Amino acid sequence: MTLASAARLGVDPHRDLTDYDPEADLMVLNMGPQHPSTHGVFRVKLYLDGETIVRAVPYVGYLHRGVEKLLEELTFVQATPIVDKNDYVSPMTNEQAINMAFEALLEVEVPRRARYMRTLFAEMSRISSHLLWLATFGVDMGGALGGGTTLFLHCFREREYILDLFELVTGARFHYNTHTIGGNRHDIPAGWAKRVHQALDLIASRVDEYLDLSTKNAIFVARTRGVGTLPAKLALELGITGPILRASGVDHDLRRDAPFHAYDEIDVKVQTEQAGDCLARAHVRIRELSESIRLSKLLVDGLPEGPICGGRPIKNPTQFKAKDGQAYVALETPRGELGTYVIGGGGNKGASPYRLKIRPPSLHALAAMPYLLVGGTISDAVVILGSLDPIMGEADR
Amino acid sequence: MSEIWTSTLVYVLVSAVVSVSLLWVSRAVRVRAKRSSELKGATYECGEEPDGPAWVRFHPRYYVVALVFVLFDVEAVFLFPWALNIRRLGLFAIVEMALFVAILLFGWAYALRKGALEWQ
Amino acid sequence: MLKTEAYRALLESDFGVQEFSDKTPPCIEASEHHRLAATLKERGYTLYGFVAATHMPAVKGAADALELAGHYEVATGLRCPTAGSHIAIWRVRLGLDEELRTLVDLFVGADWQEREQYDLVGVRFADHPDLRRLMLPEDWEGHPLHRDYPIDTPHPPWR
Amino acid sequence: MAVDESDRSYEHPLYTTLERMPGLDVATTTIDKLLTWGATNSLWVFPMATSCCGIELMATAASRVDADRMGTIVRGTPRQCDVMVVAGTITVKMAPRVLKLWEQMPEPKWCIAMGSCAISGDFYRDIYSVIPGIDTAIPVDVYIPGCPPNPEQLIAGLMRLQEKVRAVRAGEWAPKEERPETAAMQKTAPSIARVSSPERSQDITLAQLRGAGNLGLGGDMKRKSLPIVTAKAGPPAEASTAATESTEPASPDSAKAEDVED
Repeated sequence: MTLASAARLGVDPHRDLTDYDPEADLMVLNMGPQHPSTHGVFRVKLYLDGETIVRAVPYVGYLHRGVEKLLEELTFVQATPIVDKNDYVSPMTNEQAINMAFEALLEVEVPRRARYMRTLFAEMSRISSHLLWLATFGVDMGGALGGGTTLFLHCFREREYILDLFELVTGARFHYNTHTIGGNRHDIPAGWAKRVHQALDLIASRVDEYLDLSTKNAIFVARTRGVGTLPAKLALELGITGPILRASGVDHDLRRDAPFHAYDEIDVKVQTEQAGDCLARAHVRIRELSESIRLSKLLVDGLPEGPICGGRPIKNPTQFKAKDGQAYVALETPRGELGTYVIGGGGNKGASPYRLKIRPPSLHALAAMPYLLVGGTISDAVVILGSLDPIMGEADR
Repeated sequence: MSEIWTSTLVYVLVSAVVSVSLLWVSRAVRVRAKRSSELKGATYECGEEPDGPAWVRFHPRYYVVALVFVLFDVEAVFLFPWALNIRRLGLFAIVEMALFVAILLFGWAYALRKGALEWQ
Repeated sequence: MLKTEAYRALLESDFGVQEFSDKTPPCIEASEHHRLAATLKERGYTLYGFVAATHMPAVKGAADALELAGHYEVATGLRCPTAGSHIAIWRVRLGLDEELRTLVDLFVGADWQEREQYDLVGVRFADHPDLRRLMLPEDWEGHPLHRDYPIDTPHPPWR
Repeated sequence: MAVDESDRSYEHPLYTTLERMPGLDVATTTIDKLLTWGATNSLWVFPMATSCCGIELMATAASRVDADRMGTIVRGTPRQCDVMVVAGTITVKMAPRVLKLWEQMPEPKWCIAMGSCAISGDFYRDIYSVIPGIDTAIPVDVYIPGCPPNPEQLIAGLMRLQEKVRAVRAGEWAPKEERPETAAMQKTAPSIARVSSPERSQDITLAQLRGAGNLGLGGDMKRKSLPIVTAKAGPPAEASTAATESTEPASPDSAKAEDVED
């Protein structure tokens, strides 16, 4: 971040350190790769004056597994289980992102039932992802053995119901490998819709219990109001999307603005807040949780009949070939806009992509860390990082 | 008369035994590694190398806050035994403790007005 | 008028782009890269999208000079966060030793994304504030997404 | 010698003192049983959670499959933990940190490789930045296969570790016999020899330790060399390490620790 461009925004991420005696006054603390509250392997080097953070330098790359290089070696059909592991809190949306990009590149049609099922899976994985965020946000707030564990235990108990529903359809808790080019592989078993309604009613009835534990809890509000305020202009420039952008007042949601799957047939009420601080992000996510519950019930009832896979059944991995052409497809995940930019005509005689770039919403959110941390204390740093909800598997790829 | 002293004697004995044995037992059953590298003693900082000195000059406000805390902590030490025996001590003790607390409240008001408790 | 037509009209009028194909995004001159980003930002494309660099190795007997010597192709995307959200994507072709002007003074988010493309693909960005490696350790040799970089390069003493 | 501690990586000074007292020799076995009972029923987990298996580790600590019922609490610092559960892919940038955290854990300590990424690197195995299995750097006691292994499998792995600890401390632990090296096994062997395999050379271990010691990035503790420090009164059983420890290994120093040969 050049100081010039940051100063233009009125936010100075690296406060000028000339008036500090480098040796004596600043304590340098590593909130390092292995830390209970860094949501994975993320490291921030904090320059502290007493308890106040004067400067924060984030380091990423501790989970860089070279996924883009690996996807250039594998064929289109083999890519789904690889990409599952990127955003391991809502793997459904990973699979959908990459298969939508391949369908755009290879011009394969997706039948209506498959598009409906994809929308339903995306909304249900948004519920499980926001539940996990609320759980870890509680632990960030109150500590593992302190008050935070109540929220952690509650939300994980509800998340297990969603994982059970996915296990009924695909056989796995997460890393499903259920999407392919042209639709889905596993159809919905009989009686599944009834169990979805039971689970969603149970979660809906407990959501106001979470409100008492979080946004109505005075300590929670005291620690999050006015902490880590992200101005909308800076959020847009950083490329931040998703709940963080909506909490800063920008009314942008790909589900409504650029509908994909079957979102054009249902109306999504986009939740926004104006304040842009940690509390606003908490409000947006919890209201999105209730909204996703409503949408999931709508989708489960309105599931049309028909085939679930448009493309020819997959016989051999090099079945789909693309000589050239490029495609960029983006969809709204619980963390923001997950885009996939693919160039066709790669190895295996055109059966694998020439280049595949994944746009990670978490990396854009992490880029805001130096701006948000400066001026706060160490306990604020933990809260701010929790409110950004980064997933390092997706940020580092 | 003697059984009062025996109970206090037992009390002192038991507390001594418990505290000493806590230390001694953990010392006795300690475990020593046969081979350990020098990293065992390195400071733990989330897996990273610590950077820069830890002996840094802190802002004086921490000292003032600690001072005010100690002041009211000691006041609490006087309050506890007083609260236990308030029925036996009668009205005189209540007035006495009220006076004591009032003086300390005056000190607290002074600290508040001088802004010692402000954090930034 | 739909945003895609407006974007195409802008490219034709100001940036002299003739051929459009629906399979690949339009390709503009490297020198126009920063100006296009600035004009798009004024027109409401304020949300920073992505930057994706690709290494294209030398193709023997290719007509185009760049194709012959091997080049980088950098695709950039900017999105307008309003209803009917459209992402404007354009490509730039660079020689292996040329530098592309950075977008950090327009979009602060470009800092990390360009550092990552430099780290993985090796394309350099002119007057970027601190172009270091983002993902790999500082002392790593080579850029992994180069075509001639073997995928299982050993890195003693760990692998 | 009532309790044979030669094959353990740690020792109790209490047993040596009890030996000298004539009558208390028999007490060591009962004390050892008591300490074993204490150690196995309170295995505190150090969550080396890097990716997806970390989410399953959290789900195990949550309410449905409650790890607390077997005394397993997830603690944040290595100083208070017994078991390091390596959950997720370990990359080249993260490996020295993992080894440093492993070294900073007090004895007796064990390691569980949870998930196929920690066991063998899974399909990331032959990528430039991924470690082909954590047992190329750290001795692993229990392997839990799965991607990710669901919480019940992690609990089964912890119970398997309890059995192993009881068997080792009772002296009946027969390490698994080395199967003859077949061509297929050679093809799937990781590029760096595993810690448990016989042909693991000592200078790889020292190079890894030196890598963990000098993490660079502003570390002001430039460790010149990292000899394996044997305990002061430890039995000089492992003559081999003592030998290499004194003479500075002149192996070609591929790791970036520049100032090793002083």
